[in-house]
Amino acid sequence: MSSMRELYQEMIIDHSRSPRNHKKLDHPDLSARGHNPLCGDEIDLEVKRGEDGVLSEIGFEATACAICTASASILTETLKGKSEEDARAIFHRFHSTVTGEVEDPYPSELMKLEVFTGVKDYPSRVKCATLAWHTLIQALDENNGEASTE
Amino acid sequence: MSSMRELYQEMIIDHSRSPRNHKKLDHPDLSARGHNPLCGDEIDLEVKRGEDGVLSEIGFEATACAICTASASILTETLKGKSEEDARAIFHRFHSTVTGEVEDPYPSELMKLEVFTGVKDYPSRVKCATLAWHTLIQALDENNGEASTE
Amino acid sequence: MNAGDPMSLNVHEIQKHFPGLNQQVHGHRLVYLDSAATTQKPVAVMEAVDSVYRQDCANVHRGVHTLSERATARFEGVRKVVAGFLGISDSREVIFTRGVTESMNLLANTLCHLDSGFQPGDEILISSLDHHANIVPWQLISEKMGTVLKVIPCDDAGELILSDLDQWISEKTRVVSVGHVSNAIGTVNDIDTIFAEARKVGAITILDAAQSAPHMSISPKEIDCDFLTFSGHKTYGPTGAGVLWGKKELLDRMPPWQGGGDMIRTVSFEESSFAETPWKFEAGTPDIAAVIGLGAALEFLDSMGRDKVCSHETRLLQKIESALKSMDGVNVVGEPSLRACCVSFTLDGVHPHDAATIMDQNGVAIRAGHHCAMPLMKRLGLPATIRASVGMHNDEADVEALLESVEAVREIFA
Amino acid sequence: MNAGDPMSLNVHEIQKHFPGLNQQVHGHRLVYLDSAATTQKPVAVMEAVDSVYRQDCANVHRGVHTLSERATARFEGVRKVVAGFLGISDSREVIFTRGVTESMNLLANTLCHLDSGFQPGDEILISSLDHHANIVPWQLISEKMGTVLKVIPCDDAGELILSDLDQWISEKTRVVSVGHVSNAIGTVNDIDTIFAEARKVGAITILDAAQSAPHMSISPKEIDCDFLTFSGHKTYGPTGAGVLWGKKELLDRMPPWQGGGDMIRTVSFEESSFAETPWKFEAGTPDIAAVIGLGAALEFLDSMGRDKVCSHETRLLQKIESALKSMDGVNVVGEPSLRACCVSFTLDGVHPHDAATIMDQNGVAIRAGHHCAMPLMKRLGLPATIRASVGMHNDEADVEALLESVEAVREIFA
Ligand SMILES: Cc1ncc(COP(=O)(O)O)c(C=O)c1O
Ligand SMILES: Cc1ncc(COP(=O)(O)O)c(C=O)c1O
Repeated sequence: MSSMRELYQEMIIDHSRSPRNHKKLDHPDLSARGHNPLCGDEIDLEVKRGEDGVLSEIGFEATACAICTASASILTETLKGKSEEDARAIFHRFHSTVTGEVEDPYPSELMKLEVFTGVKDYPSRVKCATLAWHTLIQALDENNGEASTE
Repeated sequence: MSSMRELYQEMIIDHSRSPRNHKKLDHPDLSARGHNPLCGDEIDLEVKRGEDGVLSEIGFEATACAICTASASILTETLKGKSEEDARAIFHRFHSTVTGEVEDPYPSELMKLEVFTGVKDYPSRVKCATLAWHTLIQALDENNGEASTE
Repeated sequence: MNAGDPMSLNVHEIQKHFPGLNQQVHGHRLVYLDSAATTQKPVAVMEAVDSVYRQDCANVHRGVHTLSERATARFEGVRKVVAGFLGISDSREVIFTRGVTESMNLLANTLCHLDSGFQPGDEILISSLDHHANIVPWQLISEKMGTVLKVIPCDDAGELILSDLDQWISEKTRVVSVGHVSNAIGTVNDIDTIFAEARKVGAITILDAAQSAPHMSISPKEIDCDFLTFSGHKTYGPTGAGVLWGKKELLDRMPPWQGGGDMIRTVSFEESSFAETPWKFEAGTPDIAAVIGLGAALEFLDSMGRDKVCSHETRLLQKIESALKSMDGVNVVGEPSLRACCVSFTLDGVHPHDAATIMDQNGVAIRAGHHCAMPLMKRLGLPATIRASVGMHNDEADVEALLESVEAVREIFA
Repeated sequence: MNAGDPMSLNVHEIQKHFPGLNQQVHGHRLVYLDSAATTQKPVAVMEAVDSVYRQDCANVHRGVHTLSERATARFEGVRKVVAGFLGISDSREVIFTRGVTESMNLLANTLCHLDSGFQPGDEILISSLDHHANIVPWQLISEKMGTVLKVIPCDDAGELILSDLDQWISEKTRVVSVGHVSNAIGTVNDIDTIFAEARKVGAITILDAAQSAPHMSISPKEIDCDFLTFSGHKTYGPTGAGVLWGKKELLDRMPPWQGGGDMIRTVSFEESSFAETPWKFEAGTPDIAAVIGLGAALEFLDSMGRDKVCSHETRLLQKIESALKSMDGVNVVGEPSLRACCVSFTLDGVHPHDAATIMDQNGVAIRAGHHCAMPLMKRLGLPATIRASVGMHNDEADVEALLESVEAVREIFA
């Protein structure tokens, strides 16, 4: 079961039980809905932009598995205060790691993302780990700085 | 090739080249059309009834393979002058022989049918040998003594 | 297992027929509890498929040469095997499809043109326990024809509510199509009651036997329905071949669905005429090898004794159900009075997909999700369940492994 | 055969891949000249199919457990193999069907609802050389939608008459669907000319590549068509799996055809929403094993070098054609300037079915009949022909055996 403990580390269990920023935002600037047809995972993600367009606040609501929920929760913490450009770069870094393309350790400021590295051995679960991230990118793409149309 | 010579005996080749009663009848009492979707064999068969309902004349036209044509030709000779009841009995006898169900030799008056016995070893050709016969039975069944509706 | 009891299966012997079981998953013996998705295949089926390609590799129906005659004889011979399996006498009532999904699409798209056709306001009745395969085709056709889809509701136990059936079945009802056994929670539906009511109004009756064919004897004559369909791949056969059985008298009157080779009598650019039942409904080159494999599968299933298989599986399901019920934080979904196929459950505080990953890590293959029965899941207020479904090869050791893997999940999420 | 020539096939080696060839028929070596009906299968394909059932026997897409993940990875991996085979970059443009027949029915039934849909008087253009699979689906849909079926005629040489194409293609033309290679007489059609004209009026272009995929390189990009379809079982793959390729931009806008599991996103009794391309078009459990076998077949075909296969087969067809032409009482049907797949012929005074039986007795498997091209047969004034069709494994000895068996027929009917 050691590999299972690696996949379901304390931090994942903790974030899935007590997800951070699990809430609706007042007057979000961006929003998107993500759906994983395999699992039935569903996530609604909202973003507020601050000055200079940084992501000043991110909230989400999800009916989802532990990996998806924890990943959304840690996303909100990790990207808060980041610029759109930085957010996209971190998404790419995260995506390459959980799909096993990149094996380098994360820089220290992204160390929290390390807990999802084990996912790469579970192809059917990679989508769970990335759903929140894809949803964020969709929100950024669709709105491109404009207010959400949703 | 001996088995092929058995299947394609002189008599079959002869009847297929010069089919007997290959003609339309004047005012037929019964008629039916037979079709073998596998081969594309097509046959139009017509019957005139004499007194006491005997099959006084049988004619056919066919676009068909040698076995089908020869079988129709020999049918017209064999059943001419027979009662409907006899014709049905001979059909059953013929059918059981070419499908291999019955192995007894034919009675002498049906000896001509013997040339089709080899067909039983060629399942896809059994339908060719029996098409004319099925067509006759159909003509008898459909009309049941009435004039053809076709 | 009472190996000596003539009425009980010799499961140990049965397991030898299934090479797919003989493997390790993540260092554990594979425990396959996902037969409702697709069954493992016995060697006899693999050998039947292989022998088609090695010896009788030819197209069917149109060939005069030896290989084609052999392939045709084997292919058409399976219709007789299916007729025997279903206890019907006329094998021309057997149509080969890819499975239940294709059968239902065929039915929806041809029944809508039968006789006077579906009229706006006509009703089609399905059930709230049904698989998407018995929902979506009727939705799509209803959109086109203006028919109205009605649904027999179910109670909290996961049983269809049949006390006020006359509310759902009326003179407007043209088709009543229901599943025999729920693939999501294992309810065996009281189809006799439903079809008796349907017959009163002259509705066409269709049975989705996807989850009953592998588990019990099914006889369209006894059930007294018009159509019955099952998938070969859920009945120990290959993927690609399933069966649609229908009353010949109805099939003869139905228009064809797909057009192409083999289903025609004559074709001209002005007009085509169609072959007879069943070939009218089988356009193009069929899945010859899969159909022949299906014949081997049904013969295999019959040779095991379908009653024995049924009672063996029922015993296992009862064990699973009662063991799960005795565990804390485990919720068995539904409490049907008659159960086949599977037990569905949830674990407090654990999403089914997390459970599935951890159970797989223990070698236990179960399914987590909505089981293509989203409306039922919504009715039960669940996004997903964990489903353990059984086949003839499962035994007590598999039940033990299942329960241990559930414990392992609970430990991680403790 | 110049076994040393790098541009020529080592046919002797190739034959070893096909166990189906290694048998006697009526005491003679099997000479298989019926590849146009279905090809023999290489061992690699049989092993791929078998390994699915032995190791990765699970349903695809919906499973989290190991077997299901492996089956899904292999199944979805075949989309990439097909993409490589067709030289396209987006494997989501690859839809799995049972074969060309199912593909054409899918297209007819979905294109008729694309955008503003087919309107009465709209025209669909096919060709007089086409297989029933490219005729009947368009007839059936035309009956429903009021569209008009137009047909490009052919000349006595069996070539499509393209000099006055503008007579057949106009602003009314919604779909132009033609066969690449005639399965009945071997004509390679000048599809570039046809599709160029079709594009001018914005018609949707469809290529039936059933008889080109096994014999030559086909690239939808070079051909510049909207859809292309072929059958796996004619391309050295198993029965049950074929390919429909289409432009994603069109597929995305088309409605689904069959409804059921796997093709949906969400289902409720009020309304369902559909999955993305290509899954939207793949309802129910697909023929998993056959699709995986198809992947092995295309890799096998590619590994042989499709250009080499093409030139080898062309040489054989030329030999057959010229040898038959030099025989008294033998009539080669059609004289196409480009030939692939087969040579069709008739014998004076001998019905093709009698010839087929006698040739089979000599171990030679050919096909006699209308080859599912009844309108063409009628145009040529023939009820049936004898067709010898080639595959990569045929060699000079097969050509000799064919000619000898024709002699044997003539002796019997002398
Ligand atoms: C009850 C039921 N009906 C229909 C189906 C669909 O079967 P297939 O995917 O073989 O078409 C299934 C398969 O899950 C099922 O369980
Ligand atoms: C040119 C052509 N198109 C379509 C088909 C139909 O293919 P399938 O029977 O595999 O659907 C064939 C098969 O004979 C063919 O030769």
